[in-house]
Amino acid sequence: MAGGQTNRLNNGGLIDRSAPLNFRFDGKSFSGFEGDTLASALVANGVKLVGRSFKYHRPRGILTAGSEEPNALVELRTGARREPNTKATTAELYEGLEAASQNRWPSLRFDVMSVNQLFSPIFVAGFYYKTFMWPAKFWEAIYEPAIRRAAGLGRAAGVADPDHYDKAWAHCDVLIAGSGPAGLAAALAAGRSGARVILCEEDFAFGGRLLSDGGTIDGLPAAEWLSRALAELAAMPDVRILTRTTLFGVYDGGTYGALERVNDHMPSPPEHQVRQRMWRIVAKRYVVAAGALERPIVFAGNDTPGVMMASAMRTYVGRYAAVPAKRIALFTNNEDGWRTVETALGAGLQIAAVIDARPDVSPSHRSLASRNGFTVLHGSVSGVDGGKDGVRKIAVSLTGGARAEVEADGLAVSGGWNPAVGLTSYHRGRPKWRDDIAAFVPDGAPPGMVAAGAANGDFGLGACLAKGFAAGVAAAHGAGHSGKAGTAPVANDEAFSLTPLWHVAGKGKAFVDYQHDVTASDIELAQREGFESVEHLKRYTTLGMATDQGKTSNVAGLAIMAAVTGKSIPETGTTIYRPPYVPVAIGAFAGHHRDETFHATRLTPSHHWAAEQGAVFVDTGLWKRAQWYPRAGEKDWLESVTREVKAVRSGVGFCDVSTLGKIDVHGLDAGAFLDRVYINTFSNLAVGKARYGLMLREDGIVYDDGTTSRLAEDHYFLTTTTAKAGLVMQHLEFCRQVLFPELDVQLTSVSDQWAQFSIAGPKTRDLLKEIVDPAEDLSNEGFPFMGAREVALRGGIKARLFRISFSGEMAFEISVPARYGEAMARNLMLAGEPFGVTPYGTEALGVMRIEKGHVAGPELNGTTTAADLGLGKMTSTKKDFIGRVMAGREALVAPDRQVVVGVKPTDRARRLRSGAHIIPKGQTPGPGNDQGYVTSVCFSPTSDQWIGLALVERGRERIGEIVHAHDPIRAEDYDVELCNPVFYDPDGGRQRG
Amino acid sequence: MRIVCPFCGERELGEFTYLGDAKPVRPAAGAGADAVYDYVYLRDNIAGVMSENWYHGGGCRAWLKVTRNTLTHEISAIEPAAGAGAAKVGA
Amino acid sequence: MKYSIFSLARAALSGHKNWQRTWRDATPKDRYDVVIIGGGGHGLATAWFLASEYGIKNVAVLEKGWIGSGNAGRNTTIIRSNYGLPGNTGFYELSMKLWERMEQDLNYNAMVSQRGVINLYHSDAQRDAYARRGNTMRINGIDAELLDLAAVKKMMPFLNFDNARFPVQGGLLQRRGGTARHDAVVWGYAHAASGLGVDIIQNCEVTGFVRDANGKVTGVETSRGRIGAGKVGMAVAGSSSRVAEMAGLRLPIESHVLQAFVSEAIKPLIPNVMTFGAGHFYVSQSDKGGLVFGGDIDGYNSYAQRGNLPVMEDVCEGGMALMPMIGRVRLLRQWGGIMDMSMDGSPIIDKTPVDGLYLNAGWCYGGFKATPGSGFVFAHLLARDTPHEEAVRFRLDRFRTGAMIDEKGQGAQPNLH
Amino acid sequence: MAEFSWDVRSPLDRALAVGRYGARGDAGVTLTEIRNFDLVQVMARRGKAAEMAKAAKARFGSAAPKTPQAVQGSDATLIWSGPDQFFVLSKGGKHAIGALGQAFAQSASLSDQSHARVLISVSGVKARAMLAKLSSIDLHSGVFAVGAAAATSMDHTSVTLWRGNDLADGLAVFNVLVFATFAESLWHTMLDSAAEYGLAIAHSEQLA
Repeated sequence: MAGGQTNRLNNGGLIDRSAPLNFRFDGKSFSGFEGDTLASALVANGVKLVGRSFKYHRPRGILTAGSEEPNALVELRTGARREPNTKATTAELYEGLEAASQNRWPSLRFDVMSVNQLFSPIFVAGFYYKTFMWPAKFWEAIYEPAIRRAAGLGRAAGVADPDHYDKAWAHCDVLIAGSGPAGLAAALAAGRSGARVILCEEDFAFGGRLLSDGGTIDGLPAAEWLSRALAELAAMPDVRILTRTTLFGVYDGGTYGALERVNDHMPSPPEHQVRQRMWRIVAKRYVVAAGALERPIVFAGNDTPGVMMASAMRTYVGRYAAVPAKRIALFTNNEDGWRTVETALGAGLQIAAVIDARPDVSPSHRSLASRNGFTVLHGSVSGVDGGKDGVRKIAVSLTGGARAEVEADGLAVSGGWNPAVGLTSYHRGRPKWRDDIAAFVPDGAPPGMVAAGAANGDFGLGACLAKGFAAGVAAAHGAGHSGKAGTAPVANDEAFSLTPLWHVAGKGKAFVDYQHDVTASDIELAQREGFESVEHLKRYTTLGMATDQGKTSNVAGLAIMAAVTGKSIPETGTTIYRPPYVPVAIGAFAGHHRDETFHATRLTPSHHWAAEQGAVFVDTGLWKRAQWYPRAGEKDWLESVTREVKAVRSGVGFCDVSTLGKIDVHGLDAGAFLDRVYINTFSNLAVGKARYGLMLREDGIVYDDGTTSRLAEDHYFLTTTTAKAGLVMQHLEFCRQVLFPELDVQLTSVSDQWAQFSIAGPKTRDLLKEIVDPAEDLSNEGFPFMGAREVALRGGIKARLFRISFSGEMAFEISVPARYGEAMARNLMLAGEPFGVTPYGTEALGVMRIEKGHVAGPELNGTTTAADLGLGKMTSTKKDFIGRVMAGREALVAPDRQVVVGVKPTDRARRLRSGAHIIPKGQTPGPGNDQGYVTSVCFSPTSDQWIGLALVERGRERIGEIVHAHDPIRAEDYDVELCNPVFYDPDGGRQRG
Repeated sequence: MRIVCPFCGERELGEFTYLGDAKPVRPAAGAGADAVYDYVYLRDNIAGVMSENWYHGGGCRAWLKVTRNTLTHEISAIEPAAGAGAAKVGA
Repeated sequence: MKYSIFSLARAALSGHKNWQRTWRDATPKDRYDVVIIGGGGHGLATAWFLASEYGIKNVAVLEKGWIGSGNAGRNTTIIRSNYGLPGNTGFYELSMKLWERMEQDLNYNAMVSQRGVINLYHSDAQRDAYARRGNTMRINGIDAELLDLAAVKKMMPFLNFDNARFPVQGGLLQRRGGTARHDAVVWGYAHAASGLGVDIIQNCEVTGFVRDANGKVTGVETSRGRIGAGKVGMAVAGSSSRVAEMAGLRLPIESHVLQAFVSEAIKPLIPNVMTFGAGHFYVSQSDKGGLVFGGDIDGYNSYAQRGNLPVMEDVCEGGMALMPMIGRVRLLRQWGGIMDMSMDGSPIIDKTPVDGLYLNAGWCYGGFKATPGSGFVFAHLLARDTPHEEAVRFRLDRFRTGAMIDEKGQGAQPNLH
Repeated sequence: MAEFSWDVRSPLDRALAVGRYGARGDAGVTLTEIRNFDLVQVMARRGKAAEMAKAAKARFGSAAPKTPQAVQGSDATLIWSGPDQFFVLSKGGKHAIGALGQAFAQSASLSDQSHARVLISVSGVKARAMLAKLSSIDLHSGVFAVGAAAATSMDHTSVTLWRGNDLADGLAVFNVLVFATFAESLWHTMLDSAAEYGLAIAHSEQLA
């Protein structure tokens, strides 16, 4: 045996003995080799106890050699990279690997929680539904915390994952899952036919069971054939073969999810590389060659460390040259289990006995037994004597009733094979039962998908190759490729005979679901209590809900249920198969969409200029907008914002409003089109003029507002709110293409084409005169309120100028092509310098719109009507428009609706807050007198107090009434006066002047 | 799901936005409140093949009428909205 | 059989051989006073309240599969009453109060865990909207707290506070909110209702309605024969339109898929129920240790109980944006439930235009948390023929009158609610 | 009176750092921003698609693409952007919006997009591997041939994508027009996606 590795064979296996790797398990140092998994290295070091079970904290060893492993779960790595519940059977060994056992305290060998086993007579399936109910308060305080601490398995890192992930798309004609004989044959066939092929292999090496079981293909040893096949595939330019990649899900339209573990075999990913990559593969055809999983037999003590699946034992010995036990017993109900005996003997290991549940054993096996001096017992294993250090003795019930004992340190178990039907069943296809192999095989797979080889119930090597090859040819053909595929690889089929055996009755706990500690008697109890449906069984006992997703337990569980209900297994049926096929890290599904790159960021044309000015930015949808521009010495945001407002109201300021949605509406019918989408009329708007418009949803509720200008007879320029820009475009396209296709209208988003600035304040015109070509007439006559036209700017560029005002001041909005946006901001500063120009942000913009009583997002909340907003008078009665009819419904025109009104605290020093509710003065707040709420607030420098807008029942009839602002969530209560929502310049003289 | 845009070819679901059943037709002006109520609120909510409005907003911005089975998500036909291109519609 | 630690201990002595069925396996009788279609949480709760509150015990619950096989068994188990509009507020609080006494009512531990529900906010506007909602709750006698950033940090130090695209600013907390074990709710109501004489009939699919000459519903045709009924109540969210169609009704409802996810079991990590305010993600941790999470609906009409990959990605992106510590936690299972998405995002509990047929539908995402309340008010409607005072706004004709209950303000667009 | 200078600034002006990025060794991906171009969206008036096509042919010497293609005209590239609509991409003002108005006066509506988009050209041996992280469409040489175009999305952001002429060494060139206000964000995503392959970054005034 190799140095230090007590259970490593000196020869054989696919490990690289020249590349030793050091690792630690539970703090103890071990060594293994390149090519090992953590499990195979532990086996090679003679480690039998690797974990504790979920409920009873029973000692557990390694059961399998693949992703179906229920027992050998570890916390892999440390610190921020700690990965709980990692299967030792799939974790590749690397230098310095650190792993720890989990769900035990203080140590794996001495786990205090194993006292749970003493209570196991009470801790049966569903016991918690029958108790912990008294007294009621104890649940959250005592019972639940205790249960939660005891439950769960490993510990998550608890700090941010330091690694990166990405996601990618791939496209192919034929996708193949699995690189065993069937998958490789399919890939060869499809590739030779000329199809684009992607083959995904979960393991880090290609070959599937060939790696463990060998065989002869086309007269060559399996390993030789394998390397030739891989070389041929690698030479095909349109064939991509991926290791460490698991197909986990099947989605509509021939889309498949796969996870590539790019760097999980490294201590940490190299610089610029990801840990894992999620592939979304679009394939015309899909061949599932994912093989089959050997299934356990349920008997007392079947969870003792040292009890292992027969095929897994073969894998450890054959592929890894690691010896799980030196004196092995085999318990089988089928021919395939005997191959483990052959492998073990070939490696020089001792066979203690074979317990075969079938009535007959072939003469060749009998002679093998006599040649090698072990007995063949007809019967079943009825108990295992052993513990955390492994198996010692095996009790056997012989056919006919006698009992026997076998001394062994390992027990290989084979209950037959279950094809991996998950991938073919995610679209609710139900697998069908085949009596000859006593297993479910795929049925009702989604279009374009076929299973081949062991995944389809064909277990022989020859059949796998032939069926895989045929599936590859057919898949390529189905995808339109019919090049010469040549002939299928040839091999013999091994004999396969099986007598179904699910459960050996006997004393002691017999586990069906190892990880969740579901026993055969739990299933019987569930049946007794009426949980007979397999879905009830699953939910009541938690059978199949552990991290192995029931791969080793589901079929046995329902077979036992079938036996107790007297139904057949197919009548009992399977539960619904659900993706992912193996658990997938949440980080991989997110890819790079996390932290700051969770969503895209949109930047305004003047963003970097604003950043240079020290602007504070606010997230508005995807946008970053300048919120205010703090100056040295200002103590808080309010001081900055107040300064900005005052500067605008007394002089001039500007604000980047490019985030507004901007749409070119072209066409001979553009006016008629806008008449149908707005409540007011646009067809009669003069060229060179702008108009405020309001659009409704078809249900009569206000959708969006904005200013639309007519730039030419057949060209309108429409603006939307920032929030609704994309949605309004979609809505208008719907109107254009679906509702009113007869109209000649073209729509183009020009949101990104124009940098748009609002310039406001009494000195706006002075500033504009500096920057606009002197030939342009900006006088009230030459450019009246709501005028809109193109002007020339000094220095040679053209701009669009709109005389519109959100602030209530004399104001213009000016648009220049976006790449001039930054220059525009600088030039506005330059032009405005003599007038003390002040850039302002969205906060000041908001203050001024509230002072002016303009409604915005908080009032356009998706439940308000035009009349609620005080805009009912805009509604045209002379035309049809979207939302007209539904807006007239009784509840939407009821006199007691909540409508927009102004509010201000009676105590001028008091701060007003949004979200405070309005209650009639002197009444106790309750559901019956909750009359509305404050929607928008600001400190108004103009009013020198906090003011706001509110939606209040019959608000417009109650101007002057003192009501109560009730804000219990912030422990505030105060009187406010309902007032005209236009706090500033109600006649509008300033904006028109 | 993949949707074959009649203009762009097969595209990923993420490029499309769903609106709903394409069967209800917007009533003409003057059709009355009952007809509009029916149009806005009542749905057959078919378990099976239905025709639906989808928007290829992440692509060519065409509205499409997609015939899809709500039990299997299988798409059997796709056609552009009447006004998606520039072709003359109606009289 | 009364369930308790003592009965468990006694049963253990006899090897648990003496437990009886949790609910009786009933065969259908010819006629019942009330037939409820749908053996989910709502239907079973309705039966239990009919029997226990209104003394109507000649009741059958018909289930086409196994009880709890619809949305009752496919949700994220959250209970809360943090709604903001009249109609919803009072109703969901009624339901919350019934959750709080459920185990004592039913003698079944549904693991109602009031560990707190927090909705995070990421902007001033969102804070204001939550303040408004929180105040509505308080005015209605419901607990609500508005937390600032410091309070959120203290409660959930593991969120991404350092480099988030949309930084957390605070949250709206309802401490009485939490989770319950969804399957146990179904089994508990079945157990208790069956104990009062209600017949629970599984594998019994309704295939049509029996109508008399006046059009009144007098029974149902089923896969197990005709069953007469004084009144028929529908509680089949996800299939409401299909069942209503048998009575010639069209509903303001669409069916949509909502996915949910659970991770591998891990030791306690997340203490409460959390909702991300800047993406589609909400999460809690089950008593077994799995992170149970979800997000937005898939967005198109569907009766296929499976979800798509883009939404799965979207949800995980939300999770990683909010708390990148879950990056290495593995997603174990994904499933999809069929939601009755109504046209304003709120439920419908009302008589239908068809005499004798009563409707309980349109639950959108609210179905699980509504279970006891829904049963209570639907039982009231069936027993008294008038709506319960906390359900008067859930009328079917509100879409005609314009009295919608639209919490999200999205209008007649079910996939946006 | 102040002197105003109207210097144009690409939205990538700050983010684009000419030189190398990511893994060392030969750069697997080359990203080049093409600056200062004229881009006009041409959309047929209802019932005027044939007239528009005729006008395009007269103006550019080649028919406007009716399917997702990019067509090289005499001194402009015509890129399909949707049913009965296309972009005119050119340099130097000859086919800027002002110059095109007359040609399409009776047949199409024009909308200037010159400043609404940023043009990024992607090439290199790993160009497809990098784009596979951003784009859900199949860019295999046999499927997305030279001249193929797509109105599509990259990383949830709308783009117009087309394959230009191959480089002298036979490598493909993919051109991406992205909305200007999204450009910096998508640029960073491109850098992240290509970092493992090594990047060469440049900008140019020349249309490929």
